[in-house]
Amino acid sequence: MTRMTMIEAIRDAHAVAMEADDDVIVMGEDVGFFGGVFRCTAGLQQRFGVDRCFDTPISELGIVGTAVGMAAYGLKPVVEIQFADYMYPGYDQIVSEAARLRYRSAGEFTCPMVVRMPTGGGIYGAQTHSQSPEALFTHVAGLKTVVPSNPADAKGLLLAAIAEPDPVIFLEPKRLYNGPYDGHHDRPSVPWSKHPDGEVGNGHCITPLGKARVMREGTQATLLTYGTMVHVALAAVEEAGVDVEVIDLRTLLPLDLDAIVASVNKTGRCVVLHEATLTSGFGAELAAQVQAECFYHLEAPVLRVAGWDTPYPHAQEWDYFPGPDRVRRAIETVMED
Amino acid sequence: MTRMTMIEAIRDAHAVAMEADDDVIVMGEDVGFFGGVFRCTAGLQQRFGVDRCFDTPISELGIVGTAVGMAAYGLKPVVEIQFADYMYPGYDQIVSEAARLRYRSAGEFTCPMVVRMPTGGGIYGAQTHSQSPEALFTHVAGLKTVVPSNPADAKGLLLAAIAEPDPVIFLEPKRLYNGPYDGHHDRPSVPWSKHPDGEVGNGHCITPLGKARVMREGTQATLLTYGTMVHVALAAVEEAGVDVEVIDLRTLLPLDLDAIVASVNKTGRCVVLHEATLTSGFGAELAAQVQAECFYHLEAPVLRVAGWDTPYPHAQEWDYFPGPDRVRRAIETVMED
Amino acid sequence: MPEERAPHLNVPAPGIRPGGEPDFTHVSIPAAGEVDRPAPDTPPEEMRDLAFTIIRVLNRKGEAVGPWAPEVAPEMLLQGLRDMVKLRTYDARMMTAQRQGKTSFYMQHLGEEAISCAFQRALRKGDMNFPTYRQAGLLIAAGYPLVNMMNQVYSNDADPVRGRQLPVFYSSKQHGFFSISGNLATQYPQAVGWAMAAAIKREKKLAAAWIGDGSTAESDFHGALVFASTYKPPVILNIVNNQWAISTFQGIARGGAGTFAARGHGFGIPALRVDGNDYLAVYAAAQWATERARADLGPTIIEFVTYRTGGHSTSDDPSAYRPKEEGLAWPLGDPILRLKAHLIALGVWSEDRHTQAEAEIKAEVVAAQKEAEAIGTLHTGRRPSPRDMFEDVFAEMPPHLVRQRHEVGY
Amino acid sequence: MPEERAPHLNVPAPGIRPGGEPDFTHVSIPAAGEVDRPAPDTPPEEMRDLAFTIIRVLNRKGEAVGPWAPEVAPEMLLQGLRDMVKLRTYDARMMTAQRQGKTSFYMQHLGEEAISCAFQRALRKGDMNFPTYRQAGLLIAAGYPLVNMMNQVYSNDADPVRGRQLPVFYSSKQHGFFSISGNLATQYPQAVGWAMAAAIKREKKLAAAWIGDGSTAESDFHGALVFASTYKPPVILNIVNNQWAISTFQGIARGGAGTFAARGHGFGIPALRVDGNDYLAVYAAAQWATERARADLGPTIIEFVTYRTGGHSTSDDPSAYRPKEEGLAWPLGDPILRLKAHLIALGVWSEDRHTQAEAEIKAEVVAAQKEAEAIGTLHTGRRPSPRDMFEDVFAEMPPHLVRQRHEVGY
Ligand SMILES: Cc1ncc(C[n+]2csc(CCOP(=O)(O)OP(=O)(O)O)c2C)c(N)n1
Ligand SMILES: Cc1ncc(C[n+]2csc(CCOP(=O)(O)OP(=O)(O)O)c2C)c(N)n1
Ligand SMILES: [Mg+2]
Ligand SMILES: [Mg+2]
Repeated sequence: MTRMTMIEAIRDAHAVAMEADDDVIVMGEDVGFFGGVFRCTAGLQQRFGVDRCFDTPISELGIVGTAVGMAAYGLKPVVEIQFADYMYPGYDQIVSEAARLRYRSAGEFTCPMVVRMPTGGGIYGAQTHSQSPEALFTHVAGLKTVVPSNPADAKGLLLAAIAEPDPVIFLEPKRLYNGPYDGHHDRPSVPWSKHPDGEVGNGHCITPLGKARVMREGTQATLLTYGTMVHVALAAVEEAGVDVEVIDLRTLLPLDLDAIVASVNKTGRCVVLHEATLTSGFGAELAAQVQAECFYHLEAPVLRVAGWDTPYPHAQEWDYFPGPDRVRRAIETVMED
Repeated sequence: MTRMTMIEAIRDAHAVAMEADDDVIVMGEDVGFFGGVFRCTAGLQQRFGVDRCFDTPISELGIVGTAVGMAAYGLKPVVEIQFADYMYPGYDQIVSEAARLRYRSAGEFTCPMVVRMPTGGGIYGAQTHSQSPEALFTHVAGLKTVVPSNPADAKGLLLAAIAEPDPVIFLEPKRLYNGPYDGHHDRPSVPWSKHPDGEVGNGHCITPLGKARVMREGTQATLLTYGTMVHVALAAVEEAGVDVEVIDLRTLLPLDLDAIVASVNKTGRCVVLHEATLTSGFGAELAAQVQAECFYHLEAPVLRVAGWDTPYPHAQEWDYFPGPDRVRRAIETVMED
Repeated sequence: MPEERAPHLNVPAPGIRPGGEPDFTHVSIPAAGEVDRPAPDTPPEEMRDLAFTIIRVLNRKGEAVGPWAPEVAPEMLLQGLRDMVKLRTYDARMMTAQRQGKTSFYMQHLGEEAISCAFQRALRKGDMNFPTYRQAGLLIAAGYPLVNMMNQVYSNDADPVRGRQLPVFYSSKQHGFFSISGNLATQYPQAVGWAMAAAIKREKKLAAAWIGDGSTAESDFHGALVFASTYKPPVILNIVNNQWAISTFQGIARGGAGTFAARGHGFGIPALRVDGNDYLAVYAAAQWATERARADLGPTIIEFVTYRTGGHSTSDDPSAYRPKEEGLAWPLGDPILRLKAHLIALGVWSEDRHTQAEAEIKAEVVAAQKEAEAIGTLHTGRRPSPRDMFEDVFAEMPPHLVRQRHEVGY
Repeated sequence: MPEERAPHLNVPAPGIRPGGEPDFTHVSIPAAGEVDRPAPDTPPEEMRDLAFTIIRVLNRKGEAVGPWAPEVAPEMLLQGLRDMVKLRTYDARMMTAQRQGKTSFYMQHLGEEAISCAFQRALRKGDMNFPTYRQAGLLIAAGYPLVNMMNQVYSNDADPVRGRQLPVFYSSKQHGFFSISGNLATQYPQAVGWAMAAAIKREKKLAAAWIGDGSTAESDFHGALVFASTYKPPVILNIVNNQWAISTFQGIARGGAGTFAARGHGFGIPALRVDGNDYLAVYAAAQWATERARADLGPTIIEFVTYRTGGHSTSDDPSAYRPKEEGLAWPLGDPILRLKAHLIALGVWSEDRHTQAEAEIKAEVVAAQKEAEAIGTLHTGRRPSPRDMFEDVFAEMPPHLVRQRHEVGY
């Protein structure tokens, strides 16, 4: 075990996978010599050669489109989109091609690839460096969607994603790259070296896809979340003084419905939390499933806390970001109902 | 009033708008001389000139991207994407540009445009001529999303959309172009000329955005739907012999929440129905809102009937399409709970 | 300084519309044999002319002339003729089958048979095509069984893609034919990626990408050219310019450019422009490009100039937007007639043998059709199960899909 | 036939990395005055050479030479010099302000000032730029108040875009400056669309699109060129080739192409390649292109050759990927020094007057900064309200947003 930042953990996962399998290749904007604007691929080109980790032209379409061809050939491309906000030019190749190739060829051609992208806000990145587009992926049949919330999972889930025979969208909450973040922007930031989940296993340690993790057991309500919001949720729960069970979903699709249902049936109340805009966000799917599966156990409506239905602003970062105050209020509301 | 197909009604709406306002222009693939693969723009080039209705290169990016520039200039582009399944190359320009221009320039530049596209299945179009991507638009702040279910609304809503000062996504259920369709694929098809909603007002008759329509009053349950599924729902309700209130949402965003809440509070049960894949479909948003707003009136969980979470297949068209049988079963289930 | 005037919108239009007299005098066509054949390793900037002319081999007398005339055994050409006749016969049967309601949709190749049939002959096992819906000749020339194609068109229980795809969206890895997408142009960067993979693995394989004239306007065309130009993998970027994109003539996509082939010049990629109705010219160009790819010289663009004689698909009636007789006026002639004339001129073929071959091929197609129909068609016989609908979304079916499948009762 | 060999992946790389000796000997630079200036209505195919050279006006002695030397009053050039100094001074202040935590982010123009400052001078009221984040000189040359720019950078309560955008993402319709997008290249087709609108309305306005070398790889670049080539609206498609795209050298986007300008040739669009560090050359090229647009001759591409002397943004440290001294080795020199030398050579300027002007401009910038900071910075003073966050999503706030706004308490 080694203490790592999430960046180091992601780098390590790449290195482990590339070491184990020559077919794993890495490409994206600035990922080669420089090692990525967040440095998640630093050192890979130097270690594995320019054939296996290289810079691409600024074309998300080209990155995903050529990766589909590489994957069909038999390679395992792990590609980086510099920010999730810039994935749209590659969205057609993800949705219409990567996600459907196995289906439309009845398994003859497949697309084992990982599309990594930093997501989420909290870094004053404004509308084009803060988005959380997970719901645009979970709506698409044929994609798996993963969001780690700490270095250990970032490594474990990325290794699991690389091992998948199908395309995986890997969303990295950039606010967590260097440390956990509980949403208290006025307090000093904490590095991963001071957090237990900064402890990352050596070598090939996998966190399986499709398994949620109970971050805090609780009896009075269930809080479903993922990514940066896991840490916000934990802080808010302490502040609310309510015994809330906090679940880190880790994989949004396939969803660990069993874990969700077990918890909500136990607590009878549920809050869903994410950074993405509220309407048609992944929280809608969670709320819809929870009310359907746990209807007779629910003592209050499922409550959603999410980004407002506006673009992500710059100056109003902390008014937009669903921080611990909003989460605490939601917990209080769901307990009142 | 004139009896029209939905195609004729859409054509008429274009003509009325173009007649009234020189700034309305129409472009898209094959929309010019030929009048569109579904003939929705037939005759417009001949009538209004090649400057105001013209063919474009096959580039959905170019269509939407240049339309954003035209709209910012002061025109009102009404553009056609040949099939909703092909909107992805233009998605970035819709999401990152059209939807955000007013916001990011604080109202200095705006984007009054309409993006029309045929959606939905039921025509053996397989995975690339059958998609219903509405949830990919409702998740995006800054877009309005409209789905008519009959010729009268197609004209009225399209005129309303053209009058909007902001971008509107206008989804046309292609299965309804020539007649209503209740999902009984083994029965003869009915033309609009035999249906009261084929009666379309002359001239500038608007159906306002954001207002749902109660298609059938009922007391025992509420069925929320839109597009082709409105007709399937009506048929299924008759077959179920349950007194279900059927609501045609018409506009998904902004949503007529008042109409929804009033109905569900009255009936205490709710089924949500759409063609799009289930997970993260617009039905999730509807279910999430209904359970939140009507929790204490609900006697059963909100039930979703939707396309399966697979690509839309060809041979299995009727196994995929959420037809009257599935809807009837859902009504029965929601009544049992 | 030129005089100021208000701008106007230039909307290119074909000269002739229904009712008008077809006219192709603006298409300048060099005589067969006229164009030089540079060595495949000539620097791109020294052979720019090849993008502005038309490489042709078969002249009016049916002779194969000039430096591009390939050295081929007559047997290969006879096989090529059979391939083309087979494709045309197959198309005709399937067009009828669609009208008879045996399937939902079909797309034919009428007039364009030479391109895919001849191109395939320059490929080797292990090479991969990334085709559009109008290159079924690649499969036929690769020996893919007709009955499989029909099963796909009928979406019956023996359809290799389990009824999931629109008719003509074939897939056969073994025959070097990548699964067809309904989204235009997406296969173009994929082909480049596939070739990049071959380069990364240093394996002697090449990819051939296919796109229509209209579809070159799509973003994927650019993405493909950018990546091909940068990484120089073994890929051949084919453009089939059949003059039409549904109802839209090629001038809308081409705009002010001289030719589609010339789009390659901005990327430093060599580009040929070739008579697509000339089996020998297609083959020769394909060979030249494969030689480049196999010598690690990087990508090549080929624009095949042809004419879409039929409707875009069974959903299309071209008489609404172009003169009915335009196809007859098309100056590059019919690919089957031209190769046939050549073979007769060579003395290895005759009208009689052709008639006989046509009958044999028809019998073969009819037999395959019977076999396919005995299995089923879109609405009759044995059809894929609803169960198949849930398979292959993922390698392993996740719980939510299992639940949905159970809901259908499977 | 070239010999067969296994393909390899060609990954272009800059010759020199940190620690190496900067070397630009591979950049071939013609002498100032050497390139012909064809009449703007010359057919594109007769002036292809202009995409493979560099149009330069100012020679080493500070003289304006050759056919591209524009006829301009010294007053205009003096103003140009002031614009550039102002931009550089402003940049320096804002870089410091960012380091002081007064804002989150900044992007400077160091070395590229001539391009946007000179280009704007060829435009008229009513013309519209569709800029990237590195053309603030367009605003300065158009007389946009510095304090507005600072308010935007500080996201304070007087920010014209209400704190919603990242610093430097200005917007001013009145000054012909389209709202900047964080998504690269999207403004390119929008500029074409804007020009198409002018053509449809037959109004004498033109659009100028801006893009970086790296961003030409994006899909939008292609979409823009396709539509520009087809409809020929009055648009100028500028490419700022500053050699770098964050850490990626221009060879990755350019691949095998000779130049970025040459990408226009495949579309039949005339293309110039211009010394971007030469105020007079930039102005002359801009004028030539505007003459074309204003005479309804359609689009023009201009590649400005320059060098990004600073980091990509305040988040970037270029010493990690290129030699620190590369900027000094850049052979086209510094745009301010070059124009200054010219004005001194003309006898209308002197070192003393320059020093004095610098001081005046600095005072002006400092005064504006004081004014802006008196209003507020990102974390202090008067800032946009959370209420503003909900405005302008739509013209009228729909019910769900009103509800959300109420939830925040506004
Ligand atoms: C992304 C996308 N946009 C639009 C379509 C609809 N469409 C199908 S074929 C076609 C015309 C293609 O023309 P061309 O590329 O010239 O090929 P051809 O049919 O002539 O072989 C169009 C517009 C599509 N399939 N995909
Ligand atoms: C669609 C998109 N992809 C990626 C980025 C991230 N990004 C911002 S600037 C930049 C480099 C742009 O380089 P270039 O076009 O040469 O412009 P320059 O910064 O040199 O002026 C990148 C990759 C982005 N903003 N948008
Ligand atoms: Mg075509
Ligand atoms: Mg650059």
